[in-house]
Amino acid sequence: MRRDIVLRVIAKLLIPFMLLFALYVQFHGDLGPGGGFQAGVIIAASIIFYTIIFGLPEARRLLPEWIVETMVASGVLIYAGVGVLGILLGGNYLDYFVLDHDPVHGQHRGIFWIEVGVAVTVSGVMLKIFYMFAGRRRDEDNG
Amino acid sequence: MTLEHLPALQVVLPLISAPLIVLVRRRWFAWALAVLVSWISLAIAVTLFLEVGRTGVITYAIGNWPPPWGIEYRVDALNSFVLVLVSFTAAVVAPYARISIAAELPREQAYLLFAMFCLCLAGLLGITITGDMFNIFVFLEIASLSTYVMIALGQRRKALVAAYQYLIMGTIGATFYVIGIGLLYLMTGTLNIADLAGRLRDVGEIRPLLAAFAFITVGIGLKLALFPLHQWLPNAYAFAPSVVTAFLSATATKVSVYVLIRFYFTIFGTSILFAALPTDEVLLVLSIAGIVTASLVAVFQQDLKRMFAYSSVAQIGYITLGLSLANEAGLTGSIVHLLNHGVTKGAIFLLIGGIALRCGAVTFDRLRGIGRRMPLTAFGLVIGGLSLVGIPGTAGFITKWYLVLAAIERGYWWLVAVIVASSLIALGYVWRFVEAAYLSPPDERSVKQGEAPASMLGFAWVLVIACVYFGLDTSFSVGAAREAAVLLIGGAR
Amino acid sequence: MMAIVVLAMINQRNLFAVVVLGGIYSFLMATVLVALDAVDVAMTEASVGAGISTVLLLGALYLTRGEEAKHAPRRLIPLVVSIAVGLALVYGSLGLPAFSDPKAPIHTHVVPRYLNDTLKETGVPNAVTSVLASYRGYDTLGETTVVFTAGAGVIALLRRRRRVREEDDK
Amino acid sequence: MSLASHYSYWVTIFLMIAGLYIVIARGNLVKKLIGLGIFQTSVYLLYIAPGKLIGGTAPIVAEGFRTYSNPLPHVLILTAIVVGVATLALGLAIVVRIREAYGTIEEDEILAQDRREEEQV
Repeated sequence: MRRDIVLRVIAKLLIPFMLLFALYVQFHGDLGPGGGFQAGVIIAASIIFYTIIFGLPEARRLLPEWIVETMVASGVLIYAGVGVLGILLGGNYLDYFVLDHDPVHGQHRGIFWIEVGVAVTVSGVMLKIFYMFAGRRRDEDNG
Repeated sequence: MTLEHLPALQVVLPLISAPLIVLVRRRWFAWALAVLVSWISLAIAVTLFLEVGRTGVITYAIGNWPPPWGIEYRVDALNSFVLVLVSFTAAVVAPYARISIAAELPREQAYLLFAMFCLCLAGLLGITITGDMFNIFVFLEIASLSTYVMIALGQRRKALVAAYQYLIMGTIGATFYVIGIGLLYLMTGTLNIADLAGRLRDVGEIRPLLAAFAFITVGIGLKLALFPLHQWLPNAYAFAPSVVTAFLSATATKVSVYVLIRFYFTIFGTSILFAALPTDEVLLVLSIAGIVTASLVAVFQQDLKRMFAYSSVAQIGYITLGLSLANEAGLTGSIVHLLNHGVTKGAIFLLIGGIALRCGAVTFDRLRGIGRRMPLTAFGLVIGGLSLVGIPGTAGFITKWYLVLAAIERGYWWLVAVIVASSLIALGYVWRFVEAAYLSPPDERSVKQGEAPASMLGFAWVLVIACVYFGLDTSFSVGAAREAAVLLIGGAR
Repeated sequence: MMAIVVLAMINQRNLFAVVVLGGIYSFLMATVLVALDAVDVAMTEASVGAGISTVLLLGALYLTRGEEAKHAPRRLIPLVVSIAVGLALVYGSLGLPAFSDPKAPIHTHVVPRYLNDTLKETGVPNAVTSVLASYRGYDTLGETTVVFTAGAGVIALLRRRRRVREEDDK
Repeated sequence: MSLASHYSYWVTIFLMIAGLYIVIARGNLVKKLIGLGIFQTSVYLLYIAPGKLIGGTAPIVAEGFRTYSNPLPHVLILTAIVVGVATLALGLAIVVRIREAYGTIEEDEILAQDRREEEQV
């Protein structure tokens, strides 16, 4: 599959749009359906697509394992960190009201950041799991 | 400022430490952080416990949304007690784990096991402290998923199968629980436990309540290995890494019992349900069947860990027995047994971990003569065993004392006989260990091995001493349990 | 439709086919969810059920084996158990408020504040997002942690190990 | 309380029975996980369907709409879906490891291997 020029070109064309769509889903979650989780899944899907077309080594060069593992952990940290920030600024845990002078703005900011956290962890985990499964396959083939 | 945020920090600190461990990826860091976090958790839990004793129920609105719109943390006499139990066990197990984990797991997995340990701790604490039904489910899943992983990391390949079976059973259990709370939600429109209890009083339609009750009981019953839903437990305990077994046996099932108590007394207690149902009788019969069967099976096990795993199923039977009696003494017995059994089994499994380190396996033929080569370990195990039997002077005796009192109060004299008889069976399996350890010639394969490393032995003995201490001085354990029991019965019927 | 797909899944022994049917099932489920106004849920179900789950299952099947072994499964007991569970739910559901009853407790208690005040209190018109991220944001933190747990767990389970672990088993 | 008004519950219940049946009756570890998935999805309908109001729209507040379907069950089920996929991923990882350790993913063959092993000891 890796040498099929049509697939490669289509993939190159499509993947940026998939990522763009993921961003749209991420930031449009306030108004329409969608949010961090869905965006995370789409991001992961686009990279998985890339992996299927170009092969695992290529994908690992583009997005090394350690970055993915960092994503896995940092998403949760961002989310939990927003909560701790709430305490530090004098509110309760996960209190977004105190994140800004204007409570509604604070809410906005809080929701924005936790959605980012969700997306980062979700895409990281999905990708990592895929890498794990795919990597398993390759090693078995080699004996 | 920090004092009022303790309920949130209780759960969030272990939760945050897990991704930190994954980020740093160093085993020593993972271990140090796990120890630190579990000790801080213990400090927080004790503070909360004292605060509750002084001022009554503490509530904490997460995100500053008032309940029932937001999620509320609610600490009262019952769950502050469970919090202390869970974090105390964690605080003892975590420092013990360093050598044991290093011996049983490859380097690149060890740090992840500590991450799972922190997540499991966060999950269990989260289940205990929250005042929201759905939040219980979420944290139940955190605790469960991390538990599956920890079990699957056991050394033998059977650990994988045990973990898989537990995953299936646990997920069915959790889904049942979700169905149950779904029905409750459809009937009342709320997820907050306190709010729910109030609104259920006005619900006149009994059928959905009944179904919800059944689903929740079966779901949580799967999690707490209530007989006959216990099949997953012996394998899971037997093949998990020793540290994990010790931690789970002392905490995971106990937290599930807590959830059951919470639903029975705080939520369903106020509804029209109990008048219509023979719940107590059913639970009573299941408990007795569980105690007797599991004890008998335990006697015939060849593997020490498996034997004590079956013994756990039996001991859970005692806890639910107290619940089914549903009077103050019975409930006190149940709640105090959460602590007593937790401490006892924790001690036993930690000591077994030491044996596993030195002898490789913990089957009875390997154990022969262990009393001479590992005197402290063997002696500790004997004390733990006696506590399971319920010899006066150990923690187990206190529980049985209250259960007998409760049975007499209800006029169930035959039940007293059952309790005594089951204790004799327990004596049977403990005696098998004594016989192997002290009265048999040593196993030639492991002659030269000596006592377990000091750090492991020391922390295991902390629990052994606790086990004796709670048998002699009951002011903390029974005092707290009785307070919780009075609260539950007062609030319920 | 969903019923047919599920029945086919029960009988199909080729696991690849089962996985594909599972994907179809998820899309159908998503359609039903849209019909029930749950657009967020539908979107998630479509991407998770038909997307990620299928990929994971196919990946796992590649590593294991595609065919289910042929042997007579014990049919009776599982059927009895599952039907008993179903009956319990039937029994319970008979007492529930009827479909689309605006006076049911779930529509009158707690929720009105989410709908009426979401703009005023959080500035987010999508009530699902505001409940998810703010009112019940703590659940979502838990949910993210569950995902994280699964991820870290898979890393722990599938990472290549250097030490031979079979010594004990042989 | 007519039959039709509870139609959504019947679908739920059918799916639930089917899923549970697959989990208990089938010996193949992967198929069990798939059954578990169906069992979990059945719960989605149990939650979501009662939240629907006929004539209502998706719970996105906008001008011109008065009735909205209930958003809270949606949120709960989103969480449940995520938990479900997390469980699936973990379960599959364990299955892959079982396959490597035993060479099979049929439950009875695994149990038979375990038994043989125990007899040898």
